[in-house]
Amino acid sequence: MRMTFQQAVVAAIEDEMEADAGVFVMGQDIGRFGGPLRSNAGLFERFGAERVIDMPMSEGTMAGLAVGAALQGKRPVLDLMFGEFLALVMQQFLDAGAMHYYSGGAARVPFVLRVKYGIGPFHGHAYDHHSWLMGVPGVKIAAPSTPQDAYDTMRAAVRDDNPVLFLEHMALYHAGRAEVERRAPPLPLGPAVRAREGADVTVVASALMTKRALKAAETLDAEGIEAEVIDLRTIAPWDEEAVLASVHRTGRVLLLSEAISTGASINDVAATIAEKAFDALEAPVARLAPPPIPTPFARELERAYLPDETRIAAAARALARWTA
Amino acid sequence: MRMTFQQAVVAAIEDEMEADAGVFVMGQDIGRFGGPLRSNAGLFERFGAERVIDMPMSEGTMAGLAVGAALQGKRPVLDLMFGEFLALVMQQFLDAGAMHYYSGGAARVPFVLRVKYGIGPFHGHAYDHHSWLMGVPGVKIAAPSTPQDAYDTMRAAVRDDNPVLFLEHMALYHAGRAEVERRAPPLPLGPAVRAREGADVTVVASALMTKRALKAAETLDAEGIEAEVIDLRTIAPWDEEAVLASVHRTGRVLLLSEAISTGASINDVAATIAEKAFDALEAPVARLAPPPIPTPFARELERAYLPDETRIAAAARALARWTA
Amino acid sequence: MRRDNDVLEGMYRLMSLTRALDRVVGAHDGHWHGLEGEEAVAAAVYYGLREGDTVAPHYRGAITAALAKGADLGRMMAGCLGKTDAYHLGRHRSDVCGPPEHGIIGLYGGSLGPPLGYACGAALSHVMDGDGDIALAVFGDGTSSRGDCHEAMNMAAIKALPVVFVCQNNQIAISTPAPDGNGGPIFERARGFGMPGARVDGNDVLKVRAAMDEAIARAREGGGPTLIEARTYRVAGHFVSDAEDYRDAAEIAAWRDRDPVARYRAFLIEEGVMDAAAMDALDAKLVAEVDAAFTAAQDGAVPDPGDLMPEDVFA
Amino acid sequence: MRRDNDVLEGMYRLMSLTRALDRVVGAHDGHWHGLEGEEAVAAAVYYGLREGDTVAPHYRGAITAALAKGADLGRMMAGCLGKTDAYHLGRHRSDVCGPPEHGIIGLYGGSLGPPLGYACGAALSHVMDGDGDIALAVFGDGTSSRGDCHEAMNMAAIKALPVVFVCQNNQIAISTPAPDGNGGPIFERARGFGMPGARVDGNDVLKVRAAMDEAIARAREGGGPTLIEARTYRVAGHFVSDAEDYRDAAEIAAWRDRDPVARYRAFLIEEGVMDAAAMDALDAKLVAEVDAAFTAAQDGAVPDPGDLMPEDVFA
Ligand SMILES: Cc1ncc(C[n+]2csc(CCOP(=O)(O)OP(=O)(O)O)c2C)c(N)n1
Ligand SMILES: Cc1ncc(C[n+]2csc(CCOP(=O)(O)OP(=O)(O)O)c2C)c(N)n1
Ligand SMILES: [Mg+2]
Ligand SMILES: [Mg+2]
Repeated sequence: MRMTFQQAVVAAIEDEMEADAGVFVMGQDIGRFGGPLRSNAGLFERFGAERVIDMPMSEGTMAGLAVGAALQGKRPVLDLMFGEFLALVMQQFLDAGAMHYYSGGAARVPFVLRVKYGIGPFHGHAYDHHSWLMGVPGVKIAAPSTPQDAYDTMRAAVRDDNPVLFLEHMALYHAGRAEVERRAPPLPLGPAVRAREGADVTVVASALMTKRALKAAETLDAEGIEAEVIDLRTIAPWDEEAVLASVHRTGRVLLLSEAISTGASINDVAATIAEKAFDALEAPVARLAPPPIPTPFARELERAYLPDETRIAAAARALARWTA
Repeated sequence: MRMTFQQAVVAAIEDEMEADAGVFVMGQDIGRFGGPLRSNAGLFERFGAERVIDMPMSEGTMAGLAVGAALQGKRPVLDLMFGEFLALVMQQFLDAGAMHYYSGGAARVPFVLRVKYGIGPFHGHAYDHHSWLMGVPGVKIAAPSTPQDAYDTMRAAVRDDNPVLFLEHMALYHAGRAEVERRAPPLPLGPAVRAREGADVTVVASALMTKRALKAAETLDAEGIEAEVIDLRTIAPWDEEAVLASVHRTGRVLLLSEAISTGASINDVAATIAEKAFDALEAPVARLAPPPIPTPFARELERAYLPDETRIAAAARALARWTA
Repeated sequence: MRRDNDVLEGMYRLMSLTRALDRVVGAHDGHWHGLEGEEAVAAAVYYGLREGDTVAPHYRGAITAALAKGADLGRMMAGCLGKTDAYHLGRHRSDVCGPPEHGIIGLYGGSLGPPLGYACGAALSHVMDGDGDIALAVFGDGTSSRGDCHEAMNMAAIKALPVVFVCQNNQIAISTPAPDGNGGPIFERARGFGMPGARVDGNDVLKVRAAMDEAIARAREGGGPTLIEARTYRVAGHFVSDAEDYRDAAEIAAWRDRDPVARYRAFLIEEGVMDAAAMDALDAKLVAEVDAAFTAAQDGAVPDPGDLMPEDVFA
Repeated sequence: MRRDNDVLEGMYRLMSLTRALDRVVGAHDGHWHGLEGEEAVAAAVYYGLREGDTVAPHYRGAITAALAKGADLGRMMAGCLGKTDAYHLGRHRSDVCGPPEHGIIGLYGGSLGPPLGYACGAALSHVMDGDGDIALAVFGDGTSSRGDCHEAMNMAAIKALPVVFVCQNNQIAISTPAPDGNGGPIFERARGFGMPGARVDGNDVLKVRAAMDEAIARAREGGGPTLIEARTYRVAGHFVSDAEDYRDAAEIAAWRDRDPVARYRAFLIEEGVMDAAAMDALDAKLVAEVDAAFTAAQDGAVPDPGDLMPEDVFA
């Protein structure tokens, strides 16, 4: 069936709710309203108010409620609306991430936190703070880039026994349909995919950056530069093996980020490469990220802010041509 | 005058309060009680309840109150007690960091947030989340390592027109006295110092890690390995020039972190080195950090968790000897 | 309330201006959060503040607050469109964030709630300066479920800060009816924090004003904070492009009939303060002004990519 | 309350056990947060819960809660010392965090407040399962200033969750007197959230128990949450090594004279439920038990550095 990213996410949740009575969804305006950007469209009509629970504007307690229910064996999926509200639930995530380990394995917190984020047609709430959770042990971060991937990853996230931050990029959300197979998750959270093969330079990306990297790779292809695109899919824990293998193949690596570089999640990838694939490196480890400013409002500034195909291609090109 | 780290911090605040009537301090139990670990000892007696303001347990609003007062031209110094409570004030920090830029320069937020953190004699509240703020534009992070540095840095922080996170390591807090000169800040926030010179390997550190790195460097010295220790002092924005210059001198670099490595602030340093000093590197960029678990409780586990002199020396030694 | 024609006319002007903004900006921006039906609250709350007073307005009505505090209409319109003439230089949006140079503390992030704490800080600063100025913290019924809201009220009560808290209760938060967001009456919370609290008819500008006058006077005299719950109704959708399939049309129609502007017009005519013609003329003038400002803003310069200027991030 | 000697004796046992913990653990750990003077609250609140009930206890008294819910004394003592026998394997501390396998939701971070939300989630799960179990959320007067506290009460009220909120108001938070942390009476907040709220004498175990019985029954029957403020006094310091130069010695002495244990003993003797000798014997037995458990824990195995086991972080 052909679906948008948004429809694929909802379909995955629907299928998990169907499969497991312990799965329920919660959030502000997710009932009759269907969720911001239709993020829960149809679920209320299908499952009713008992499993599609509208919430007051109390983010910390919403997250806390999800954690408490998860501890009792439920599988809550919380739509936090926007990624910037992560700032309001950090303590709950810290606690949730620690519970399994601290309790000697007695506690499990199967809890999915959905957030919409990213610069896109919605023109607001673009902030991307997922990188903060890289410092929180016990938490997973998923960032799918296609409708099928969104479907598969959401099903894997709901089945995961750990707290999972699930990133839904607003520029991918309603950006066209693609074929989606409604299947049991083919992969758990973790593995990256080689979205494109290429021998000259590795580009590590996720979500919208994967899409843009693939477009940039086409441009480069025409110039005779073969870019390999690694789509992380899971940002924490990220697939070290796949990334290092690719760097060993190409010797050159460009990391893309939508968050400013100083605190970006890709910095762990960069540092790990500089540490573990040093021998294989033929060029500096390159990063492309927005400048260190708060997300700007004017469309012109937004465009200048985010890595786009042109700048990605330019950075990859420079890297491919780099000589000491 | 000889002072502990804790006394030096208080002395710096006292001197700034003396110099500027707009400086005031606030926090839980900082009045008659003197602050946890004596973090504000003597200030209440000296300046009274109007400038040493006890607060209820409302971290977000405490931080918000500081931001609001700073916007009006005051210079609040908020003792948040412990670094882990950063999780409760992230939104206020995001907002504060954005205000100057977003307002086109009209707003200034001269606000110092003090936090105690780190594994030490206090045996609790050790969590170190400062790395989250690396992703928040407009915020500075200071992490002094000696009493004199604590004094100088606090005075610079109070005079800074930006929100500053000021880290006070509990293992340094009451760990002996050193001579402290009560002087106007010799440096603004920003510059790193070369705490020890050495030609073979660079060790980048801050706070307790600087102290341990210096001890490890003595051990290595006896073995004929010269380690150069760069004490960052300011973690954001960190001193790129000083770090890259040192890496150019030694060709080898070890980065120390008390936060787990996946989301650590040093990752930006690592990535920048791999990007901008690639030519100079003679060995992989090495990191030493705790394993990715929540801070453990048992003393034995705490010791195993944190990089110590022995492990720092071992990592630096391996790096100095590394050949392709 | 002591009858003061300047105040009465000033409030009408602010109501009419608010309606003009809705009409002009709302026609161009699907994300505009309209104030239809709630104009009496905005007019009564933001009218007549001192220059030194600080306002952390509710996002819905934030432009009215800025204009009431003296912000420039043209630059506010430029800020809705991300133009360089804006106070924010196009970096941020003026519909939810007014200029600090006019004592407005806006939303610098997208999270509702924290500005209540900023208002407390401004109030503390006013106390320290002994300037008799106050802070206003305005928020919606939805926002009142945030912990920030409680912490700030409790804080203000403990420290006897000169803050007037106003809940602009339009009975809904996006699609969530107020009773699904608040377990009890919002104004009743004041008692738990030890401050005066009152509910007023938010569609009666005079009632809201009377409550404000009392609360502001108390705050200026060192009597501490007050909570005013102004009960009104969001006649428009959450934003312009809201499909609004979650609400009963009859309910909306009933409230549209209780239009606060029409009600206030009738009062002003009856009392002989202004006549219909004068008000119509004022309405038309304000629409023309807003329209002209908006059109000029549309023609204004846009930031260029070189304007990201990270060097401006630190003061 | 209907007189039930099992309950009366059970509560005495829990009070005595709590005092024994204070004596034994407090003698060894300068960071121990004692419960002297507040034993009646802990005993009345945590006694007699069902196995399926979930408890998010106040950190001060958390071991009493765990033991009341069936946790093993030896393993709890091992948890105070970071030994491998502990439920937490030495990774975390049992004085503030009981075992989830006994329905205890502890402090997994150092921040007070969030557990109130976890209790709401447990309560929602109980509703979904239709098991009639409830959740208990206990917190201090200081903690009641946190936004979490308000959000959780409001949430529970809106959703009619079976949560009993208990404020263990010992009139101080570290050095901050309750009136400096709370603008109004804490139990009054219930009204603003639309739930029943009551203040009881926290030094009278029977009064606290009566309030609990009513609240628990209401919760089990689907009647939603209740807020109980149990007013007591922290006779001890914030923790054992607290210098306590911020409090009036006379005030402490006055409250020490209102010792809830002595008061309850007098009641039990008068009513002929237990005699002094029986209670003394029980006291001695419990001290001996705790002492033995603590000594055994001291001799227990310590984790070795190889036990950091990052592979255990993910389930
Ligand atoms: C902390 C937070 N949660 C959620 C949102 C998303 N949001 C934007 S407006 C809104 C409704 C606000 O309701 P209310 O406070 O009643 O204001 P109204 O829109 O009715 O004027 C919500 C939930 C937000 N901006 N901030
Ligand atoms: C969010 C948060 N802020 C501050 C602290 C530090 N702290 C630990 S105990 C305590 C006092 C708590 O007071 P109360 O809730 O009344 O409990 P009591 O100690 O009186 O039992 C404080 C402030 C904390 N643990 N969490
Ligand atoms: Mg509303
Ligand atoms: Mg207390």
